[in-house]
Amino acid sequence: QDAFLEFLLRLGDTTLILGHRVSEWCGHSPALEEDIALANVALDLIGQTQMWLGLAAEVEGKGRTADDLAYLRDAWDFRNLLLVERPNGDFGHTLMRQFLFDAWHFELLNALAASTDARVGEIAAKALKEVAYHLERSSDLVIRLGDGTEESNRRMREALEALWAYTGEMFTADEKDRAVAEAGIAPDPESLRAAWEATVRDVLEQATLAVPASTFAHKGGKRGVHTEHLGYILAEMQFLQRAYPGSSW
Amino acid sequence: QDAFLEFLLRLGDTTLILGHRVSEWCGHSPALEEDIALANVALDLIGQTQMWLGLAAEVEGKGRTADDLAYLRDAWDFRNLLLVERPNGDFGHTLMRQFLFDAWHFELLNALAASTDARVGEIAAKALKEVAYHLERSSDLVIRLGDGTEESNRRMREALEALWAYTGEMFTADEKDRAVAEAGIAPDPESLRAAWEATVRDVLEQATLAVPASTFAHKGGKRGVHTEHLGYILAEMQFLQRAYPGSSW
Amino acid sequence: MSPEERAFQERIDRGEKIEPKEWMPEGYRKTLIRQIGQHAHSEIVGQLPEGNWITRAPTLERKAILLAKVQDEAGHGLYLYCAAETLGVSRDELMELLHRGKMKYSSIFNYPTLTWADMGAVGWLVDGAAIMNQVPLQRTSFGPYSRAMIRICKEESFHQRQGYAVMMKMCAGTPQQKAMAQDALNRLWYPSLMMFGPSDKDSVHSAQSMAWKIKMNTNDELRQKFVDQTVPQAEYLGLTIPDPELKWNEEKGGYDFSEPDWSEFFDVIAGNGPCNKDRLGARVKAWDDGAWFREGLVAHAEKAAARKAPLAAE
Amino acid sequence: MSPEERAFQERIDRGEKIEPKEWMPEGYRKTLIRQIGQHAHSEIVGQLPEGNWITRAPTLERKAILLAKVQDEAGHGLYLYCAAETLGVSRDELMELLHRGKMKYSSIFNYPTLTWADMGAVGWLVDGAAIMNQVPLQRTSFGPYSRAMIRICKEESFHQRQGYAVMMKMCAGTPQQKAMAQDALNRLWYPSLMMFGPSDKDSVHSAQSMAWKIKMNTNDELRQKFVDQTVPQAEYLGLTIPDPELKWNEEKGGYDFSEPDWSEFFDVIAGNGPCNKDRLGARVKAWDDGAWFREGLVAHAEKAAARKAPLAAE
Repeated sequence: QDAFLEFLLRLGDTTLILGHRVSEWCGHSPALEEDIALANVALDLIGQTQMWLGLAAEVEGKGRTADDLAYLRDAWDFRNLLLVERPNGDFGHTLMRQFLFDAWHFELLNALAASTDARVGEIAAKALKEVAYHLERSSDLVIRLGDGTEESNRRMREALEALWAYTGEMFTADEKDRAVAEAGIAPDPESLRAAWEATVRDVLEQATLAVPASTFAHKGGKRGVHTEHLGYILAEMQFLQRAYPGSSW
Repeated sequence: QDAFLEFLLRLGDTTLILGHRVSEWCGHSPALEEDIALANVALDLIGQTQMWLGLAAEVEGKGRTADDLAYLRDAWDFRNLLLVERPNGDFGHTLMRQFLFDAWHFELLNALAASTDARVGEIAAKALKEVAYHLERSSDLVIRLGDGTEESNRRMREALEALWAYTGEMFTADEKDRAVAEAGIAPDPESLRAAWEATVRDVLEQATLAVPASTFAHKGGKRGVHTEHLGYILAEMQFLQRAYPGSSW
Repeated sequence: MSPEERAFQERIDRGEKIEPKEWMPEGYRKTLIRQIGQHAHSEIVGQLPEGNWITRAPTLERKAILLAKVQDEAGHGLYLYCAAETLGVSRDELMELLHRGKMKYSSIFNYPTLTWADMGAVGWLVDGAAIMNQVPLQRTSFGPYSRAMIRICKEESFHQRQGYAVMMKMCAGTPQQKAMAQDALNRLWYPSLMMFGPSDKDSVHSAQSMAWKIKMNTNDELRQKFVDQTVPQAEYLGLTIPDPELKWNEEKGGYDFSEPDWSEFFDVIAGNGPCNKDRLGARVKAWDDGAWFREGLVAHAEKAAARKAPLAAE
Repeated sequence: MSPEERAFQERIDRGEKIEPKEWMPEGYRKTLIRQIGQHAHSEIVGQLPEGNWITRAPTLERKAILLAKVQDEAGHGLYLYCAAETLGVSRDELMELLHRGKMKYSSIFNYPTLTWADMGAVGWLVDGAAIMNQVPLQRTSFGPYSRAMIRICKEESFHQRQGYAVMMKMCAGTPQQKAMAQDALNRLWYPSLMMFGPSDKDSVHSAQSMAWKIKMNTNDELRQKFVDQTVPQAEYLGLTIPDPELKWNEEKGGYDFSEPDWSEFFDVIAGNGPCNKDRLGARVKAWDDGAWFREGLVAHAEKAAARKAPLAAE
């Protein structure tokens, strides 16, 4: 129960924060097609957040809503991966973060579609269609920019190097992960690594980018120990709910 | 009474928001001496804010404190000049904003030191000493950078051009300004213009920068119509007070 | 009028659509490029004032709706640039004209969005005024433009309803929320009236554009229609239009109302609106910062083409 | 040992201060440059974790106190760079070594400040540990360093009291505030213990540095002293030190406690702390972005000098 709630928060907070980051690009991206595509990705992620946090609120059973969870918890209560709270950086950095995430997100949802919990399976199946497209798109752009100009290659390489240490957290399990895995609700995080690595290797190779050798992994997001960036995200995101408590919007 | 409160909010909000902007540089400025000097300016401005908003709270007489005024009002209640909420930009932009402000602030405090309200006079006299130093420092740097390299000259010129339209608001009076002026509490804003212009002309000339010809002035801050930037400042500044209402820090 | 021009005008008068490859007067082409281009620019600059509240939307649902709306605006921009391209001007050329200040976008987007209520008021008033302008343009004489307008109008009226729904929520909410709604109306009322442009009496191009069916109604007609439609909506919300002169005129069957301050309008057009520099600056920055991205994609496409045709390349 | 070296060591043994222009062994100079430089770098990088909360300080008074503290840190950096400069290395050279990753700063600053309680815990624990290191250094053999330490220690102990005052306020506050305080202690306890460095058993340079009175106590001595001082302070706050092994040892007259995870320490030193890249990146960016500023000032100074001496310049 407790582990199930934790699992749902980890997922819902992750899609929420990544959706926030992606939405920061609205109207500021390098091409009109990208404005449209990014808004679409953000929209999908926010939609998934509504489902995951909605289920979390239901599982918690304290009468809270998805909005309460999104807007009325402070940073230390958030359970998102550190990767998704990293600043956007340049557009290549944003794309690389998206690709590294999508490749994992796709495998995760694929496994979740077979969850022993029917609600989880349903949400996952719905999200999987969206995320398959996200992955297709981010893979394609990583390849084209990696194998583009010298500058675009350099930017993608720098992004990869900067973000690599934030990918390990996706695959590290704690006792809560193991509990939901044992219950058949979710896969063991470690079990997703091989498929993720295969996707990443394949795409990076086409992008003429070397897979970084380092295996060091930043951790903490899943237990509420974040980077300094999350506090600023939440201050902005939660302002109206905090400043006008109890209002209906 | 009402006009007096408004006057105090305009002043206190202005020092608060400029103090906030200046403090954003802490640890990020181009030289250690500047880190120290900027922290010092921000500190002075926050100290002045405590006095102005403290007096405002007293004059309002509703049991609110300076902190309540700073942390629990939304953007449309804020009365600061638009100039001080402009983003920092590069360091030259920040310095130019400071100089244009200091030159006005100095004249204002000078006049306020002779206010018919003793409390205002006292605060002004105390702040004047600090601001005389701020003005000395910002004038000096504007001169040195204007008359420095081609690049430093260009940056200072661009900053001047970008900020110029935000200076007019310092000198435009509404009925509330006129009411406190008639009561001898504060000078008529327009009366400060000549001395300000003299300072600005003198410094810009030494800085080999041309005084912009445009007389267009952005307005609105003094009646609560701000730029889009203020909302973000407040979301960040007020987070703790909003998220943990009623706590004592 | 030359025989060609006469035949052209007769086609328009019969209500035929002009298609890109058909003959058209240079003036028709130029006027259309300017008008469609400005409209396209308005859509993409128009992402910014609403984009300003996406990260601060007060609920997940509102955030999703706002994201979808801003996405639609970018999509409208795309349709319109495509329509303009059929007239022989590329999107990049048009963007460059925008960035160099040689082409305009709707001056309404030079006003800031200062509270969440602006997300309601923009949908209600700004999209409302836009629709008022655009609905007749579905019948415009240039085929691609007309077809773009048909798609756009459908989505815009959806946006307007969403905006009005936000206003309803705010007006039925706490006193603070209602005050926020009133404040948004106060700030956006006159800028919305300005969206129809100055009185036709002062407009030189109008007659020709109307003959060409590029412009379908006079500015004053549309403005009147907008006021007549909007006043009862405001009443339903319990909000007060910020115009003491506003009153029903039985005789003309419409409201009398105050003209906006046209000196402000010309100030904003001249670059002195509250946000002109921030808006254009944001677009130019997006474009400049993204140059490497666009160049990277082009370079990749060239490499891929060369790999596909290795013999032809030698 | 050469006669010079012997005389030098005797002066130190007698408690004399070595001044910059006096003879000193190269090793002494190098060790001091490294130590003072690292300390200076720690002060300026140390602005960042606390600077992170200035714009979010919960009251005007707390904001002012925090600003003053961060300002003091920059000031300490200045004293220390000046002390290092007396040894023949410029501030710019030292900064460049920092920026290229050739010199370190205290690894504690690679941990993030995540809640307001960290502003208390940093003052209490981090400044507390720093003072523990620095107080004996007031008696160090190198004159300028000793004098800088005397000034710095005075201000640091003030900072520590302010940090503890924040913790008291939090612990006397709402349950959420107290939880925040406990969370800060949980995160910062072991990193603070690491500030004294690994056990002296593993340190090669220690013996020579102690003979030269550049290092006055062993790392383990200072760490023990810090624990013994801090545990009762935590008890007074009603907080729990996150160490189940912690207990009073009557025999040694101090606490037994768990060692920090030294593999984490070496990870952080190697660049893999939570914030290494952000911290160093922020400093490098500040420096690079400010190049035009520093160059502008130099250019102006040269012009001014040329104007003052027009004849000499010809």
